[in-house]
Amino acid sequence: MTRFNAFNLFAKALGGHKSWPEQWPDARPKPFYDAIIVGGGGHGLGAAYYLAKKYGIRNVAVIEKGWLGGGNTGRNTTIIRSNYLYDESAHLYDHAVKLWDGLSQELNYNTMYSKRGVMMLAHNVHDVQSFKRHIHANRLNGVDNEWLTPEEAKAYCPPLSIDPGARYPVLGAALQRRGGTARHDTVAWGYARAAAALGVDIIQNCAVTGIRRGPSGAIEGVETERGFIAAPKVGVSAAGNSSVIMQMAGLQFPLESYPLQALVSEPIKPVFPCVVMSNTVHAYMSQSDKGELVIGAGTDQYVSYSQRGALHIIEHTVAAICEIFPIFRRMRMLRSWGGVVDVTPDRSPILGKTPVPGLYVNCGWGTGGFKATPGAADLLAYTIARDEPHPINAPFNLDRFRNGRLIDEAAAAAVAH
Amino acid sequence: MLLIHCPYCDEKRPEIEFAYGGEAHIARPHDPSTLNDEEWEGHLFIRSNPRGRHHERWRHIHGCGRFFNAVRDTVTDKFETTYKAGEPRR
Amino acid sequence: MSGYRMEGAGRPDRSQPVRFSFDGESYQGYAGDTLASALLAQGVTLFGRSFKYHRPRGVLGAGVEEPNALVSVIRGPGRFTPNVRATSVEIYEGLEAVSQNRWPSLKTDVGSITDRLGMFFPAGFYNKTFMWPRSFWEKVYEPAIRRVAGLGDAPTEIDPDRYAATYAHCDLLIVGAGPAGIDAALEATGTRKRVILIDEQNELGGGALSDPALNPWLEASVRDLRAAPNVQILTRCTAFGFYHDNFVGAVERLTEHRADIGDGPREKLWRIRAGEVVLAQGAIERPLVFEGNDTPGVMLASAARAWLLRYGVAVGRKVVLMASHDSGWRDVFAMAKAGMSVAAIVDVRGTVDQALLDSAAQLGITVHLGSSVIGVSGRHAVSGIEVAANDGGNRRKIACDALLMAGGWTPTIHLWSHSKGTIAWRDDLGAYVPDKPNENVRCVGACAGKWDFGSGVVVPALPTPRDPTRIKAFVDFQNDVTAKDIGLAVREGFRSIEHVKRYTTNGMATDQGKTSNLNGLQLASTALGRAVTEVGLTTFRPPYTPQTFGALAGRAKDALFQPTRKTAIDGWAEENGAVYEPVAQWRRARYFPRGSEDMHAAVNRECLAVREGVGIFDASTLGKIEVVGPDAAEFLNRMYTNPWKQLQPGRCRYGLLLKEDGFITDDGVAGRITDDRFHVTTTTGGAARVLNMMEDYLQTEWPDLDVWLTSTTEQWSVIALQGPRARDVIAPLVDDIDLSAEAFPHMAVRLGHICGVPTRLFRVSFTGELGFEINVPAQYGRAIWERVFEAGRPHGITPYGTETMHVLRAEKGYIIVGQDTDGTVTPMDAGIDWAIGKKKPDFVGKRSLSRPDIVAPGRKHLVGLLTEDPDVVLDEGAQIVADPSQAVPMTMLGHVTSSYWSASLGRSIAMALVAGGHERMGETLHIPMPGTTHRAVVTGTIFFDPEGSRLNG
Amino acid sequence: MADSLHRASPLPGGTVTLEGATLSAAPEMGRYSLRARDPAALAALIGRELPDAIGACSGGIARLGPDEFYALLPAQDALPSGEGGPVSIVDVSARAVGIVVEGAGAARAIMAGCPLDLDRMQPGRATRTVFEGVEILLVRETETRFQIDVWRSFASWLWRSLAGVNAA
Repeated sequence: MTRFNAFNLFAKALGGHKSWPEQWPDARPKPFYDAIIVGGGGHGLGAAYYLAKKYGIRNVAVIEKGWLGGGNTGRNTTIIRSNYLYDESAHLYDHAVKLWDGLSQELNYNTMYSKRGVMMLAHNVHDVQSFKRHIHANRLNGVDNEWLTPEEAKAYCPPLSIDPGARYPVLGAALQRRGGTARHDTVAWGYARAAAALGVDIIQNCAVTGIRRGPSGAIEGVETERGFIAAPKVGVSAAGNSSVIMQMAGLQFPLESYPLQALVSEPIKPVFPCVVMSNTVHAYMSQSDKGELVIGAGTDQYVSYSQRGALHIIEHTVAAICEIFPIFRRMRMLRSWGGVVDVTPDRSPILGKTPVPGLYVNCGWGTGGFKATPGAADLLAYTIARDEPHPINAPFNLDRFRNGRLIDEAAAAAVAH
Repeated sequence: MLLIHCPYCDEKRPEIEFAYGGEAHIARPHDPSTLNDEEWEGHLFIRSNPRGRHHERWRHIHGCGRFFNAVRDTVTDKFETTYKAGEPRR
Repeated sequence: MSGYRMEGAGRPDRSQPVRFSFDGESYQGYAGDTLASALLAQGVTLFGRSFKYHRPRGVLGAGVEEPNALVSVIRGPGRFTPNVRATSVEIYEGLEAVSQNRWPSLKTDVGSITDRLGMFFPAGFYNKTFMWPRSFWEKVYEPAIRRVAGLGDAPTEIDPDRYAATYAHCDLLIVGAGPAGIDAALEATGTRKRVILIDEQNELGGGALSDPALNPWLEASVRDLRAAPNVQILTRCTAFGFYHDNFVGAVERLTEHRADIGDGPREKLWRIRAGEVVLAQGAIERPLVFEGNDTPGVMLASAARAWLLRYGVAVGRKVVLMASHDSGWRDVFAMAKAGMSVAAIVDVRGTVDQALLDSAAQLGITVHLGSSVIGVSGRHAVSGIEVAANDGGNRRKIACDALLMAGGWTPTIHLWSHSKGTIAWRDDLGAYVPDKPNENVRCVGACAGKWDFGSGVVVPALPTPRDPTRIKAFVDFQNDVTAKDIGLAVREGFRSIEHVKRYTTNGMATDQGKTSNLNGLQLASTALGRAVTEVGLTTFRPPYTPQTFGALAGRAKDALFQPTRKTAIDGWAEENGAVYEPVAQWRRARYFPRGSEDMHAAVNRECLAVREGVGIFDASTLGKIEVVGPDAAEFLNRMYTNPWKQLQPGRCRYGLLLKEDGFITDDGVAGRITDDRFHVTTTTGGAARVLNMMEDYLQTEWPDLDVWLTSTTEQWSVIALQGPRARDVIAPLVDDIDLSAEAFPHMAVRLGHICGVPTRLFRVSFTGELGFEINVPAQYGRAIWERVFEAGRPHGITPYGTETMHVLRAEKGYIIVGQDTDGTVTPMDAGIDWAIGKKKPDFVGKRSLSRPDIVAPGRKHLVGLLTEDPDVVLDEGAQIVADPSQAVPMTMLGHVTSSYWSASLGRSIAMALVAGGHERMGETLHIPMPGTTHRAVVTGTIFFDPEGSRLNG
Repeated sequence: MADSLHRASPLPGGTVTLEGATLSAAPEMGRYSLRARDPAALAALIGRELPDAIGACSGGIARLGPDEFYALLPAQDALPSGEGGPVSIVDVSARAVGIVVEGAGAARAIMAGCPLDLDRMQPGRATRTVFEGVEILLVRETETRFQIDVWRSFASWLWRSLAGVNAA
């Protein structure tokens, strides 16, 4: 692997950049692997990387039906934060945030993790109570999260309107300074390059068509468009398509897949220094390195894989953005797109073993998967390697839907009374 | 915005008059207490979430107010048919 | 010829001169000019700077495809608009435009240093560096990258403009009013079809506007269409997105082109549902890829034609054509005939149609076949070109001041792709064309690949004797993506066109790749040695061209953003100085400060007033559902945890509602009015949710029940009168209800009249005091409130708000769903399992209450907390631990759900969810706060009047 | 005594003039939500004809759904409570207020925020629908006259929203 650094960039420039090697070879499937990861997004590629890097399993293939990072990895608004309420969630997401820090150096690929701070707006007394509860819990969990007055929030994000006469006035905000954004594509590419350098096979344009189980019921491998590939361990990290893959193994899952849209504005000079989220008004926004305002919209109401959202969702989102940041009314939407998010009944992920021996799953991240990428990848790798969950992901098992030990962050945010 | 045929109004109406009701034909057991935990989990949480033909409930909440069932392709989002609540699965 | 303006040519009205300014310099154009045509007419060639290398750029196109000539328009406070295309800006008297992305000036831009060092900034360079030393990323590198990012400046003031929106319906929607679109519309005239014809330009005609020969046809057609009663014409209107079931979004620009914008809306959002859609969006000419192709003065041949024949502007005094397609020849022939001097035609093809050669000869134009432009001289304007035979030989220089490119055509299939129609590759066109529709839509004219532009060949990049990895031949002009960047992407293993696009940012600029997608695709496919169809095409997504946030938001602005629901009594509260809080969609009076009182002081006073005298509270926002029918009791029995069948008419009961997962979702009091009629109340926020949940069970699970639900939330104004003097206050106002404790006990409801108005009078209490809730028809709400208030004056009646209501109920340990419960709390957890009908075989959520984790020990229970220091009011949401000295991360037992200063008790009180709380009575727990730790004792949740004697007073 | 009390409306008095239409508050009316599995029983009970088709409106009564009717009557007309019968009759006179949109441009004004194709809505039809986010009950009384019933707390928002529609 040719190191990425200023010196090599300079040297290769003099050579007309002719001698840059492939960042990862386009592998041809081998008949057998020790482990197969289904799904070439950040989560799957990362899992393959950590399997090879940390857990000594190098005979690994990542199988992607399209192109790397073509799913939600490349379609999300790249918000990173870990100020979740419950211990289980806080530990899970903070594990990820710790890995984000230094990921560029570890992968030798600049993922542009930008600790711009994530600010969540409180618009009513109930929001205030809820955010304060988060802040107290985070503090005792060692997760940074602090309360800002409206004036402090405005100082942190000048475009913010704190007009007390607004339909949804800003009563304050919760700020996680370590939160921020990263460049989504580079996460997939960086993991792919680093994993490939450790011997991982990366196989694109190869859809999994079936999962083969032996007489004992245990995993034997996967059927693909390019034939059967044997492996005693298969990890599925297929986001919106998880239900479909799981059904290939005969498993019915507590998942539903919804369309989620996002949009960007035309690029403008830097004006928006952080990430702002408002759950009450349903809008979140940041500004990319390129200068585009990156805006997350809501999900459509119905199950769909069409990656095609509705206009009225965009109307609501943009109206909300303009209420909170009225100086942007003359900005223009440049691009909008849709992804497919897989949602569990308690809106927390499923990450661990399945009833099928040798089959492991990482799904149900809903709209929040990107932030967890390195953490989820590492924990999936750990679970595959040890055939048991890491204490951090143990609570995110399938059993909780049977025994009732749900991890319901959304419910904890509760409803207005 | 989808255009949805309401089998009661017998008209195609805009999606924003409707509320999606999740997967259809998941009847509440007559006596839930007779179900074991796994069966109850199945009723509460397990969904087919298919790529393709999906039986789902909609309610014409800002119209006639009725729940009804629909068959829709989740890849194209096109409705195959809609039919009244209580009618057999299509 | 004055400047570059051709007398007699073009549509701008020479009798209407228009003054405008660009970068502070004043110019004159004519009504009908665009900013670009007016500046070109003055010999201006330099319009802007590119995104990455800050290279000087001129005008490439003549419409929405323009990637280079982006400017900012300033028209007074809050009306600053960045990134608009000079080719689409109609000039008006006083127009003020400035160039972008340059410092200090457009001509001398310091940023262009990145151009000199361009070799060190290839595609994706930022992935490869800025990583050492690590700390530099945040402090040095990223801030620097961000500083240079972006095109136009950010707006700084609030936009004063208004925006409009509407829905529209038609049988036939035609997008694009060029010849093909106009023909489609003419066909529909005289039919019963409702037709909407949309065009993004200021007048109908599209390409025909650049072809004077078609003027008579165009004028006649437009006359017919305007006369047709069934045709609605929208100009300056862009159909930007094609959504499900022929739903098309469009934005009409109403004032942008006017000197006086008046007070009407700036833009209007059209949400159009069409029976059939006809797309007639035409095609966009493709640039050619060669060194220097971005020099100001190098532009599309079709654009030069439009500037001359539509706007009467010659783009040069001596122009050369570089062609790979016949259309360019025809364009320069038309220009030559109009009096422009064409120095030469260079065509990469070895042979072309003899007719073209003959025409060129007649017009005295030198022709170089099998040759290509290999270099362009001039930095801010073309001063000449170098041409060579495709084998590199026969190099020669040609002097000229404009170079026109004719690289073939790309059908505009954006909306077709939005609609998920399939596309097919046409080798002869070197482009994708519409194939199978997914909606009721068809393409006509050039966007369907049908045109009479002649033929051509597809060349990813022109041949050059120079080392292609050493030259800058641009593909995406705005984002500065060069042919070698595409090569680098492929070399580094990016094989999917989506990868190439994301790695190089080709096609991701504000022009959305209208001129760059196909060239990028061709280059990638060549580099990969794979067919274009194997490399794919990046999917088009809405919008077709960038659209204003304000227009997308429509009328939803300020007060119209979302309704603020107000009760019938809200006005009285406002007049009496209430401080409000938003609750769900409502605004509710939170407290009524007197003089300089803060909330704390006001709430203490209000609380004591209720405990010692009487208080009045607007409870109208509580959800209300009238449950009527023979099976009403049976239905409530199945929905709520409580038993209902034995409840007598005239009596009330607290109702607890679970979700099927066993967790508390709502509560309220229900009164039985008659055997078959219940008056059910819900929380304010839960009103709609509970009604929908009930309808769901009723319609889909128990359709056999004869019972119906009607929301009466807004039928009734609800006046809560609470306190020992409550009865005394209403006694004189009510003459047909016996108010005595015996006749009208706690948790009862009576029908009668108050001040002559029919009322449902509830004897209920959310305060622990003697209390009534007076329900009257909403139109009487305020009048009755005022009468009661007057009657209460002698008793010192005090209006109170939600905050006092919260304190009073907390003193009594009454929960608020959503505050003391959070969607993870069961009735047992909340200590209100007394509300569960033990003998009931089933109710919603019952089964879930026996799931393993729900019956396991150690669940969080709702308990009371009394701080050791009675003056300490705990922070709501504060976390509770057993051992405050443990290290972080700590093991937390739970959190404070409600916490107040109780004026009645003279100390603080709190409720909390604590693991195993019911088994911890009397235990001392700790609440670690920044800098200090509070100690508190676990108690029951009823702090005031535990016997409840006051209730029954 | 009730007559001496001020009866408040959330709507401002007077009319607003739009392009080709005017906006005014409808008078106070009697409103009833009528439900029954068997419409005949209901009709008999209230002694009035009920429209057959969903969406039809006659004699001041609109059929909103298979088992749901909505009566818009002169304020003084009262309906029986239907106690004991297999029906539900609920007085919701105060729940909503009416806004009258009248004139050649009425349909267009309403379509600014209502997604229905009102060109295709015949006079004498009524339906629940939405105006932007807000639920309304829309009655087309004549070609050029509509009454919009909207819940009281949304009325002032809807009024302002309609009054602003053709600022274009």
